Amino acid sequence: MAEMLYREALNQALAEEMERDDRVFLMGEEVAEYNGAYKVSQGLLDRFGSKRVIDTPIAELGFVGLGVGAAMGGLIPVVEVMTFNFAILSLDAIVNTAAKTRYMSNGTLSCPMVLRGATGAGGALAAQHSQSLESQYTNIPGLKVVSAATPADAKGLLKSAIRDPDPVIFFEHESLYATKGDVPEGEYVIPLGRGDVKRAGADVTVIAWSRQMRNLMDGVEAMCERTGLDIELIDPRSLRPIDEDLIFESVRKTNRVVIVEEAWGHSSAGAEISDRIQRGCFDYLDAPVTRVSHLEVPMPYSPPLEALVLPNNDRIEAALRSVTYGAAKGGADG
Amino acid sequence: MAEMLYREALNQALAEEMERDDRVFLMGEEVAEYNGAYKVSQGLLDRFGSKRVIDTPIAELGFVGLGVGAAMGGLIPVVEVMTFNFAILSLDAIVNTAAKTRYMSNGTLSCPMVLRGATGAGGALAAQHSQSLESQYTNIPGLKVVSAATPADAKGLLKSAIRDPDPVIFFEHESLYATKGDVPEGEYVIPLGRGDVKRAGADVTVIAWSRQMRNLMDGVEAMCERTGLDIELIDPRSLRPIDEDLIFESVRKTNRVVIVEEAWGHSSAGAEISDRIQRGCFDYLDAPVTRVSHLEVPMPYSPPLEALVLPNNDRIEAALRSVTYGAAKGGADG
Amino acid sequence: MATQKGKQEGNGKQASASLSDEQLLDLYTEMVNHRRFEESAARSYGMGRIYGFCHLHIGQEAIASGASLAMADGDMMVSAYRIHTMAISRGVTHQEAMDELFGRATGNVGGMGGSMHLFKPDNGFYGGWGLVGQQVPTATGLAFSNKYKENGAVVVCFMGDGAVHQGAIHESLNLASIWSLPIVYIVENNHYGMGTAVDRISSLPPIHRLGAAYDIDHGEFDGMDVLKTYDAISEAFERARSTSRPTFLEAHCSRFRGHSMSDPGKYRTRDQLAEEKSRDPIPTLAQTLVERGLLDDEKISAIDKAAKERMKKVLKAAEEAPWPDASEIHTNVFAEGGTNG
Amino acid sequence: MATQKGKQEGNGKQASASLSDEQLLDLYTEMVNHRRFEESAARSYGMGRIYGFCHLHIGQEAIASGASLAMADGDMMVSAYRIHTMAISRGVTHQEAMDELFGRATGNVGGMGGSMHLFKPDNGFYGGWGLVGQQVPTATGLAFSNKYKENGAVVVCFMGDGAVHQGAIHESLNLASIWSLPIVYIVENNHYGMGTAVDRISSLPPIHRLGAAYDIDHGEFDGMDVLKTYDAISEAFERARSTSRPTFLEAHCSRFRGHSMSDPGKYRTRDQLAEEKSRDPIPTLAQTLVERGLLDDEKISAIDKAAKERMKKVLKAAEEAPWPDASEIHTNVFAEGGTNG
Ligand SMILES: Cc1ncc(C[n+]2csc(CCOP(=O)(O)OP(=O)(O)O)c2C)c(N)n1
Ligand SMILES: Cc1ncc(C[n+]2csc(CCOP(=O)(O)OP(=O)(O)O)c2C)c(N)n1
Ligand SMILES: [Mg+2]
Ligand SMILES: [Mg+2]
Repeated sequence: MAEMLYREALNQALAEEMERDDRVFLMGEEVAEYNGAYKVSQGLLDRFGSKRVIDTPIAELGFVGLGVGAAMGGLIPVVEVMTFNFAILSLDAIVNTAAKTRYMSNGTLSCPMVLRGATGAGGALAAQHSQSLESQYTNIPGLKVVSAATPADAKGLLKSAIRDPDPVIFFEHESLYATKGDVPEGEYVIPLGRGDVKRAGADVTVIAWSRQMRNLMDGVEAMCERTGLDIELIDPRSLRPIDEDLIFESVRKTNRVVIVEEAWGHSSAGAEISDRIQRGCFDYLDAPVTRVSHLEVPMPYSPPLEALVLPNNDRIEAALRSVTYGAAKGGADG
Repeated sequence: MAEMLYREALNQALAEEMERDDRVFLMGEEVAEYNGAYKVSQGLLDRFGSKRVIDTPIAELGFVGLGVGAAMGGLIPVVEVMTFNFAILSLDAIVNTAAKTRYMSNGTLSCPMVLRGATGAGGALAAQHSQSLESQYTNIPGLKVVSAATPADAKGLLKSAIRDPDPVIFFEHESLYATKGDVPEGEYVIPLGRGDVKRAGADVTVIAWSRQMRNLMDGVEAMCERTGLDIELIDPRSLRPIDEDLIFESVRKTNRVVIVEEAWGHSSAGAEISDRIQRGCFDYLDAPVTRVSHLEVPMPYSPPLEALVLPNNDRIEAALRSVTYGAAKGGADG
Repeated sequence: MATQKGKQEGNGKQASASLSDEQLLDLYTEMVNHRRFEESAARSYGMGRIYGFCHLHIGQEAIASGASLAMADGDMMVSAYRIHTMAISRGVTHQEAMDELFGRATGNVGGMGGSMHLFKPDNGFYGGWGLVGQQVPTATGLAFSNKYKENGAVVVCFMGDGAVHQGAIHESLNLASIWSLPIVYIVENNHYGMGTAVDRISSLPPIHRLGAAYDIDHGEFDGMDVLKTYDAISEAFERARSTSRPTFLEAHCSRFRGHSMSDPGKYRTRDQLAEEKSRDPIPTLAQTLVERGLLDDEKISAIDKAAKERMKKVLKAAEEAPWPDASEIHTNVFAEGGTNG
Repeated sequence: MATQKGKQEGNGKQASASLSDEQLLDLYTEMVNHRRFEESAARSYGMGRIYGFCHLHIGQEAIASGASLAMADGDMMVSAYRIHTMAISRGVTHQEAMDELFGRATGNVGGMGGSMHLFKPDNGFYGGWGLVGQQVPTATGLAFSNKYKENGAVVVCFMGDGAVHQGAIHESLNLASIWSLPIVYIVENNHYGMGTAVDRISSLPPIHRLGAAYDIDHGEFDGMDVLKTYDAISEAFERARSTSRPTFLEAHCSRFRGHSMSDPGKYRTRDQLAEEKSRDPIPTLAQTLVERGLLDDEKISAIDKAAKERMKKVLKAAEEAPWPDASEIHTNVFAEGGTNG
């Protein structure tokens, strides 16, 4: 174990996998000479050279599509999009090409690639740079979708993603790069599709991922204190496939669920999880599945407004009070 | 009332709105000289001339983006994408630009446009041409999303969409263009966000839209017969905003719901509706909300496989049996 | 070719000059087979045996055959959806292709792809893609992988005159140029994208000049003449192999049928179509081979007859071929199987 | 301009020759104000009063001022995210701009947009867009609307040297050319997209030549000289107005600061930066005006002092300005209000 930043854990995963397999290369805007817009690729150009760490033009459809083709050609591209707000330009290559390659070719072609980059709100970046667009990918069969909340998860999941024989969409969070945590050294691989109990608790299940999970982890003891509830924190880590078993097990124990999601909630991964729980745990639910998401507006720039638009403790605790029918302490609606 | 095809109803709506307002124009691939790939724009070039009915190059990001700018400039573009499989190339213009224009500009700009075209499976069109990608739009605040099942709805909703002051995404179905129905003449406008009871029933609510609703309407009496259930058919018609009131009212009456969706179910509009019902009607549900969707695979070409991948009567009736705990007749699992 | 990064004017060598008699006859036979295959597909489509979209290459067969002949082992071909002939030139059998169009388990890709999505990577055929322009970044990535692996392979990537205006092409040409990728882009300029004449939607003509903007060698050739096609493409392959530079070529050609089976083709007059058909690549090659004494009327009809008979058998077998098993629905979504929802 | 559809070589007329003394002095004053505004923003960012991304136009002020001066009533300007000076040239007050950067209710767009998203359509400023290249189809559509309405208005659309490789540009140039749209595209070639030197990722240089591929008049100018900037843009506006043809121009320029406030700028040497700064557009214009007897050292420092004082007041007022009310969150998602979930 070593304590390191989330971005360093990602860097370590990249370096180890590039060391391990010559077919792995990294491509994206500013990944090489600039060492990455968020410094995830720090030092990789020096270490692996310009053949394997490649700066691209600003042309997301072109270079992501090129990555898709390179994967079909037998390489293992890790394609960095500076943020997923920009990856929307490349969706044709991912949704219409990568996700369907193995199927349409009846297994004669494959597309082992990772598309990775920053998601979410980085702090006063306004409407176009603060989006969590995960559901553009979770809706699509043929893709795996991963989202890491901690440095350890970042490392273990990215290594799995790179080794996966199919396209994996890997969401990092713009506001997590500088967060810290213990990370196992060397070979540390977390299977895709496996969730994690980030805190065991008896009263209510809170499901979250990425930055929202991190915020919860950091504040959960105080939140338990304030609400008088013993909260169980479940991080699915993969949004597709979802670790239903882990989620259902928790809900069958606590009988109450709040899903906290940084994305807009409409037709989102959170909606999917809610739908599955109400069906999978119908007889166990003492209250409806309740959700806290990005308010249904584009992100305003002004910081005090942003704080209200994102999920926050006030809204999460109101949801906790609602699923416990007021058994939780505190709050005007409690 | 006149009986006409779905494509004719759309054509009538376009013609009437172009007649009514000079700012309305139609743009897209093959819409002018070819009269539309699906003949929706039949005769419009002759009638309104090449200034207002415009063939574009195959450049979805360019011409949809041009439409967005034209809307900001005071026009009312109706932009046809031949199918929404191709509109994925233009999502930056819609999600990152059109949906955020009014908000980011604090109301000084607006984007009154309609993006319309074919969705869904047209019959053995394989993985890249059979998708229902509605959730790419329903996830986004700032957009309204509409889907018409019948010629009358097609007319009434398209007229509203064109008159709406904000961007509206209008889904037609590739397999509905040649379907028939009665359509009110002249001024017939269906407010966006208002659903419709396509058949009143007492036992179970089936929610569907677009071609899946049409299939249900055509087969519902037989299905009631086969299952012994009095089915209520609810068509939300708008997927964003969703007519929660109408849906909740029906569910509170029947206490059982099946959602039938042609799209993949993962993180879809159907998941959203399910999530809302389990919360909005928690105490009324006698069975979990059950869903029938596109199997979670890309669409195979071969017709017998396609028939299994799409929602079909077998799968819908199994769902009906499941929500009625076997009270419905028929079926091995009944 | 005289100057790098200029117009490809022909390099003096004509690759076709060294084709053997046997190769020339094979080429002719292949093109006749292509034609008969496409005609059989058209009839079967009319009879409801082929489904969905079906785009024929009738009139453009020389491009498939000429390009394929220019390829060496390991080279790769990528195209859009008008691909039956290309797949067949790359070794997909007529039977596998027809079975695929019929949606059968014995088809090239087990009935999963259909007319637009044929694949045979073992023989260098990489599809088979339905969104206009989408194959171009993909093909550019294949070229990248070859350069990375230093395997000397060259990619040939086709696109239509309608596809050229997609942003993906601009992005790809720039990438191929800055990274010197061994790829030959070929625009099949058949003058129409569906019903739209290229000059109504393009500011580019001549299309191949777009290459100049990206410092890419470019040129044009008569895609109705298989030998000229072979010469032009061979020259570009040679450039890719020796200098790793891309080439952007424009093939002038005609499709004799509608865009797809549902296109009545009203945008062309009868006369115009007749004029186009007068440059049919098959009689054009026949004429040359007759002049060289390799063909005569008798041989021509024998080849044709054999092709027709072959297709008859192919159709019969296709009709009798089994449908895919329902279990196939859930295979090949992921490597490990399962749909992994 | 001599030939249509060729290189814009200057049309002989120099629009700047007919600028009045007052206009010239105003231009100078505006540019000085731009510089002081940007410097104030930089300091405030350092003090944590401005949030998120903040891209300064320091070094490139001549382009904002020269372009704005070329515009007539009804004309429109569209750019990306490096836009403070452009918005201000188009009539957003320093106070409104700074308040917006501070995220205040009194800001140009009520604190909803911030540094990257300023708008003032009443004065022809149409933003303010954050995705590289995205503004180009939008601007092309604005030009379309003007042509449709036959209002004679011209659009000027800026993009960076990094943006040129986006597919959206290719698609837009083709559309503008085939439909003859009255628009002037200007590439602000400051040689870098973030930390990437343009020649590392572009096969195009000279960038403006891309226009030729689309049959669009094209040309280049010294964007560090506001009079040359005004001349070149005026000529292109004139073409748009008289012939409705687009123009594609390249402005050679430099940004003296990092890409955004978080960029340490290690990709440039000190010497290189010093060389770039020697062509600072503000002293360059001062020199000309001194030679014409319109400015002297005293006036120069008076203008500068006034600018500094103005910015001091602006900053003070911005700090005291109110935050937006929470209720604003739910306005302007839709016209009718409400978030319409
Ligand atoms: C992105 C996208 N837009 C639109 C279509 C519909 N479409 C299919 S083929 C075609 C015309 C293409 O013309 P061209 O590139 O000239 O190729 P050709 O058919 O002539 O071989 C169109 C518009 C599509 N498949 N993909
Ligand atoms: C589509 C997209 N990709 C990437 C980015 C991140 N990004 C913001 S500015 C920039 C550099 C743009 O350079 P250039 O176009 O030269 O403009 P300049 O900053 O020099 O004015 C990049 C890569 C973005 N905002 N949008
Ligand atoms: Mg064509
Ligand atoms: Mg730049």
